[in-house]
Amino acid sequence: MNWKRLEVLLPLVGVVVLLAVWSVVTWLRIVDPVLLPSPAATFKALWTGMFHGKLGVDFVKTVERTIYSTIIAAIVAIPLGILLGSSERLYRSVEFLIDFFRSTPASAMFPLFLVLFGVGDRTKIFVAAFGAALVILFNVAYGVMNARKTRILAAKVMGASRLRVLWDVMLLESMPATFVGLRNGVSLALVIVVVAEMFIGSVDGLGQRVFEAQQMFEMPDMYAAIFAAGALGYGLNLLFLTIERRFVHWSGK
Amino acid sequence: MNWKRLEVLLPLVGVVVLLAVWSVVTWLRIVDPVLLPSPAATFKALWTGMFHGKLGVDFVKTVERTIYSTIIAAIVAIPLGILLGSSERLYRSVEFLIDFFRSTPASAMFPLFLVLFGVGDRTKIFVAAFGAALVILFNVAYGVMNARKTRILAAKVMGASRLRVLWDVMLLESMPATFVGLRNGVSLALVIVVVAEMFIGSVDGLGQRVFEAQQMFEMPDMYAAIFAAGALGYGLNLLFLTIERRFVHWSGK
Amino acid sequence: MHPAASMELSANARAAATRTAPHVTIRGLSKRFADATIYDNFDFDIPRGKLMSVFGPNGCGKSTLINMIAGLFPADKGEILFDGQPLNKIKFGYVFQNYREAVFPWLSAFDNIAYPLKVMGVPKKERNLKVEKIVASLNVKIDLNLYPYQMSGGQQQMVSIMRALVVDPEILFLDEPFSALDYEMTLFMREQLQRVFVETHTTTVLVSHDLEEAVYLSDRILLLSRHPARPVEFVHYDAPRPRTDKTMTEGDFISTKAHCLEIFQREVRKG
Amino acid sequence: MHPAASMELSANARAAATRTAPHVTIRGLSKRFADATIYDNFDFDIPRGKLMSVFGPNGCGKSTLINMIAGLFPADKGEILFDGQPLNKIKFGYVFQNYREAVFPWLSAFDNIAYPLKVMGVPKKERNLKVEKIVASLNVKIDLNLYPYQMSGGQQQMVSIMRALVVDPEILFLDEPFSALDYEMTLFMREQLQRVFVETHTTTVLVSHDLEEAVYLSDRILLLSRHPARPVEFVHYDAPRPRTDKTMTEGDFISTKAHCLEIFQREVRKG
Amino acid sequence: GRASAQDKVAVGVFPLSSSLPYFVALEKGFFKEQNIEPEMTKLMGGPANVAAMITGQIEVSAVLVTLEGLNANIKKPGVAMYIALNSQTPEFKMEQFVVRNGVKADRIADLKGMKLMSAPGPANLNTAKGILAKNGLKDGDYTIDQLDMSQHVNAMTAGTFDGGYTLEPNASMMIKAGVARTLEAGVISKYILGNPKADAYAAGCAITSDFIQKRPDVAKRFAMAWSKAVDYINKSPDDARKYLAKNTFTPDNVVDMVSMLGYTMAKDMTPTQIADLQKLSDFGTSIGVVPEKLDVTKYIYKY
Ligand SMILES: Nc1ncnc2c1ncn2[C@@H]1O[C@H](COP(=O)(O)OP(=O)(O)OP(=O)(O)O)[C@@H](O)[C@H]1O
Ligand SMILES: Nc1ncnc2c1ncn2[C@@H]1O[C@H](COP(=O)(O)OP(=O)(O)OP(=O)(O)O)[C@@H](O)[C@H]1O
Ligand SMILES: [Mg+2]
Ligand SMILES: [Mg+2]
Repeated sequence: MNWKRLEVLLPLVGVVVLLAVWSVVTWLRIVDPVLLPSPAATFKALWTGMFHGKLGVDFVKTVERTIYSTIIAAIVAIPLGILLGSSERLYRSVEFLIDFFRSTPASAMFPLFLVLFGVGDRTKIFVAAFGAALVILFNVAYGVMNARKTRILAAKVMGASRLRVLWDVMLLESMPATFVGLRNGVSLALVIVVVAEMFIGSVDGLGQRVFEAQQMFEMPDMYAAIFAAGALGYGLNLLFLTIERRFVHWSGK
Repeated sequence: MNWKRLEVLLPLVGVVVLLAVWSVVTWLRIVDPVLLPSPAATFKALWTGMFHGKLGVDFVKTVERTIYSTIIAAIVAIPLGILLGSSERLYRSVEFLIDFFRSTPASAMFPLFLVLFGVGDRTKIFVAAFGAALVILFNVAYGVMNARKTRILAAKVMGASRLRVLWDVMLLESMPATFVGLRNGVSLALVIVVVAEMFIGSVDGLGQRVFEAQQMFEMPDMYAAIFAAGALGYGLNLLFLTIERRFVHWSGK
Repeated sequence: MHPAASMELSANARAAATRTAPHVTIRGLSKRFADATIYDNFDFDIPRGKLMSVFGPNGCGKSTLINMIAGLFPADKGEILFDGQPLNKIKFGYVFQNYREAVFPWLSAFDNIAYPLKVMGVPKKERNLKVEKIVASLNVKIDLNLYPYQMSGGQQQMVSIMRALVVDPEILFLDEPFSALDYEMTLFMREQLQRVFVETHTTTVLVSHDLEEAVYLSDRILLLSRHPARPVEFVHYDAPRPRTDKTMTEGDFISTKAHCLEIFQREVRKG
Repeated sequence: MHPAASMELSANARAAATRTAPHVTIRGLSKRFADATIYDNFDFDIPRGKLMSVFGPNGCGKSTLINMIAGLFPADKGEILFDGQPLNKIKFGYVFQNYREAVFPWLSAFDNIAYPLKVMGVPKKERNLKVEKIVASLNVKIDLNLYPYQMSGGQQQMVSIMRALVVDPEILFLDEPFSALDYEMTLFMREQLQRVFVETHTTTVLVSHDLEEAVYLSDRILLLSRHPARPVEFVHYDAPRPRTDKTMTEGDFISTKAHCLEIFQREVRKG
Repeated sequence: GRASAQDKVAVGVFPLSSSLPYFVALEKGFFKEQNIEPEMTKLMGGPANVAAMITGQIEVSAVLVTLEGLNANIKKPGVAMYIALNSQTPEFKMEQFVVRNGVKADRIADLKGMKLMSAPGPANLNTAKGILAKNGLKDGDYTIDQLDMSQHVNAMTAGTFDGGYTLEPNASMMIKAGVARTLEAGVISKYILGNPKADAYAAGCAITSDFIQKRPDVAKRFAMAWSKAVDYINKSPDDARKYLAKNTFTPDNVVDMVSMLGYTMAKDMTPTQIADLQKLSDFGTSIGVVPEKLDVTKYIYKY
């Protein structure tokens, strides 16, 4: 009984480990405290930034951009991934493009996106959506390709059209992989949004905050922003995990 | 018969599509050709760079760094991923750390890695290995968690120890997911290496070439280097794909 | 075009009564796997409106044959025609030998059974009615809200059988459909299958390793040799329906069964 | 500690001859799934060195029971003791009902059979010998270099059976082990199982829906009710071994079978 | 002494045109003369250089933005001691306001209502805003986005911005490419320091106190080599220019256009020049980039 209750606290283990290692490193001055402030200093900066400073606004901005780009990516990539995954031949023919762009740093593509979409929010959202879509696409397509053939055959023999098989069987068979893709995708979208905020001009967002703090050697502020980004990433992952748990009840069975 | 032969050419479809779109865009001057040079100009730059210039050396350097970091990442992440995946509780307890760092841009962590590993090659390799390891870990762990329970039970009942089950069953059950992770990982490692070469600073490597070309506004050179990076990514993915095909013969059956 | 169920029933029956041409014609069928030739220039006609059993040793190619007929995977050579036409939209009923992997784990038992109706575009209300009807007629006592992975082997197989029957198929393939059912259920399902067949005269192909069951249920028994599979004999058994326990004590039944067994054992021991 | 195979054989037999205490003791076992109580305070003793069949309707909890005994998933309450001890390193032989999902698709049939020996640390050479021995003794004509997904249902089940027998287990669980085998093979495997049992006196638990098979092979038949499963009766059948076709014509056999059937049908119809 | 082994010095180099003295000293053999063998690490940007200085991975940063260096000294006093500074003036052009060709504007004040870009970082952004304010443009009279330097030419070519605050050699590259023109250069001197003649010491060569204390002799010789390079550049700028070409991010076609900077050794700075430096530091404090008021003389080291 009591164990079950304690299980809720499991995710905290990771946080505690992180804080413990971090504390020890700063305590023993393994890293110069100017470069790596103590957790306490960082959380003070986080607290002040969040509730009395601009960090809260930046946080919300980054959340918005990340969510928009993930939604765009998912809408484009999931159907496309299923389609491509359903025919190995089709997938092989575009594999070059997928692997090519997956392996090209988004930051190297900024000039192109800047030219195509300008400096505004759109660029950041599109470039992040582009990156995330590739990862989701890749995972979904592999999920479909590795799906158990018997179920597809069963649907076929019941007279399901190609499209129906795609939708009713392959989509669901690939669900576990799709969620892995979505979680990879949302993390990547966040990373790209933050990087874009750092390097494409921006007046707000966590990336801009990291960049500015970096320029001004406000290390507690910088780590506070990084911490906010990481925690945001965890939160978004948790969101997908919760959906997955509710939804993909059959995995591994 | 002839069809089978033609299948070898499938991957070229992607290349052709890319070149066609690119040509059309430059042809119709949708983007100023100064900003996006034509494929011809880019390939001229690629050719000269590769065989008469420094690009060849940079390419080899980036390949080396990417391979080192992928190997390190795989060696660390695959066993760890299997271990964590084998116990959902264990995984949940470190999930925060994994999702946290997966969602933190490597470029934001450069200052820290610089401090920890110095300014040399090591930093670039380690930061890329770190990023790739997280992705591989995540995929492997999910592969293990979504593995079919019956096979694990079968091994258990035959008296296989926990370790044996891990090694003989979970490792193999998670193979399809592991390869997805490896291919995600190698692409990410490449991206991080290139970004590190761009932003930490380096005397060689494709990233340095992109950065320099960007600074000096040599667009054909820049796109030549980006193209080299993307093609490299495809090549590395192809390598893993070939291994997977040879090795994971049972997937989806 | 999906005429209402009751019309379909009579359509199958009418066709069976009036048409004598084979329902499925197999000509020159060949199939190889890695090292083994499973079929080599195999010819066979599946008669219309008959219940046919396929009886043969493990691994001779029974599942492979019906998979090829259903178009699930391609033959290397040869043609399979339905009423003289290549495969098009035919309503198959199919119980897979590996029924566990053929049900959809994301659908409840009820939705699994209703799925083929959904594919056919039957509206939800009618779908539910039909499923309830078949569940009632088969007297099934399973909680249909469970997901397949929450059910026992036999329960999953029952779901699989109901899914095949619910559509009033034109051809019914049953690949060892009763292998996981308990004693009582097996007997009961035999009767149900016979009843459905008598009512609809749907062309049925049954793979079974229980010779008694095969003879009891069939009009024709196809005896296959070890692979490369040849039709060793195509036994006719024309006892009137409905057959009952009494049928099994009749001389005709016993001699047919004995004959089949003799051939089977001769063929198996050859290999 | 894994004594050599031949010693083990005699050890099982010797224990069976000299020890009368139950091999497995089940006390107060309870198990619930979502809405269904499968076991509620279930007590039972599995006798040492006997071949015991479990006979019961679909979904009554047969697979659940042997899975819990083998420690594959936990009971909600109650204890299961082996020789009075909780489960530790016992050599199980286990044929899963869903044999298809229990074989390893990345291993060839040969390596699948050899796998439990590998787990036990038997050196490669000896492993190969043992596998070859069992394949020869069961007279199996399968290409053992094939992977499971290249085999027919019956062939996969054979692999699964051989994998369970190859280790000379202390307890053997067989969950509908012959369900996919052909006519000839089923008869043959029954004899093999009997032979192995006579030679080794390994405590064996067989789940079967074929009553004839169950009675023919068993010393004890456990009749289970619908869930929550109760042991309705624990029928003894002590015909001498080896039993043959003649045994099945004897009065004792026929009356035991009839008795079981009667109880079973009464219980099933109750539910 | 002519010891067989030369003294190694770890130098962080951000290969901008402002790191010219390093390359001149290297290629003209001034380091060798002093028996010094620099070990160069390319490090992009101030934060990387400062981090490397704090951890002792480099002893010298060939070019470090003054405000960043001073800020670092607040965090860790003495980490960046300037031995030489580069002055930017209307003559020694570095920072400037530009407009895209086709946009009507003759003075900074004409930028009203336009979309502007700025060199990245709070120092640059606030400087640009300060200058715009001095020209009568308030927040809201224009929009300004900071943009990575590598994107400035792009952005002007693509027409993403109407103009903005940029640095050399990007300004020259835009002009050469025919996409933009300079409105006014040397704007820090004029508007921030309040005198077009004032020296805006925006960046310089800094070494760590550790280096000065642990290897005083080597540090001194390093400074002498640097000093010689500075002299050389000031005497024959056109000759020195060619070292920009392959060492720094300066395209060949603008090497002849890019103006030199006012390279000055710390020891040669006049009191007025020191005051200019102090004034720049105070400006940094006023815009929050240098968190507290500093005495700049503490952070220049005169060899
Ligand atoms: N993918 C494959 N690769 C190689 N051989 C295969 C493959 N699939 C099937 N086979 C072989 O084809 C033969 C026929 O298989 P099939 O499943 O049709 O047998 P079956 O008659 O249904 O047997 P059972 O009664 O055991 O179900 C088997 O001997 C099997 O080894
Ligand atoms: N995960 C689960 N969730 C809910 N119910 C379950 C679950 N697993 C099993 N059950 C239920 O437990 C009961 C017993 O299942 P079990 O597999 O033991 O039956 P069985 O006696 O082996 O039947 P069969 O002869 O069909 O194999 C079934 O009624 C089934 O619905
Ligand atoms: Mg079969
Ligand atoms: Mg069962």
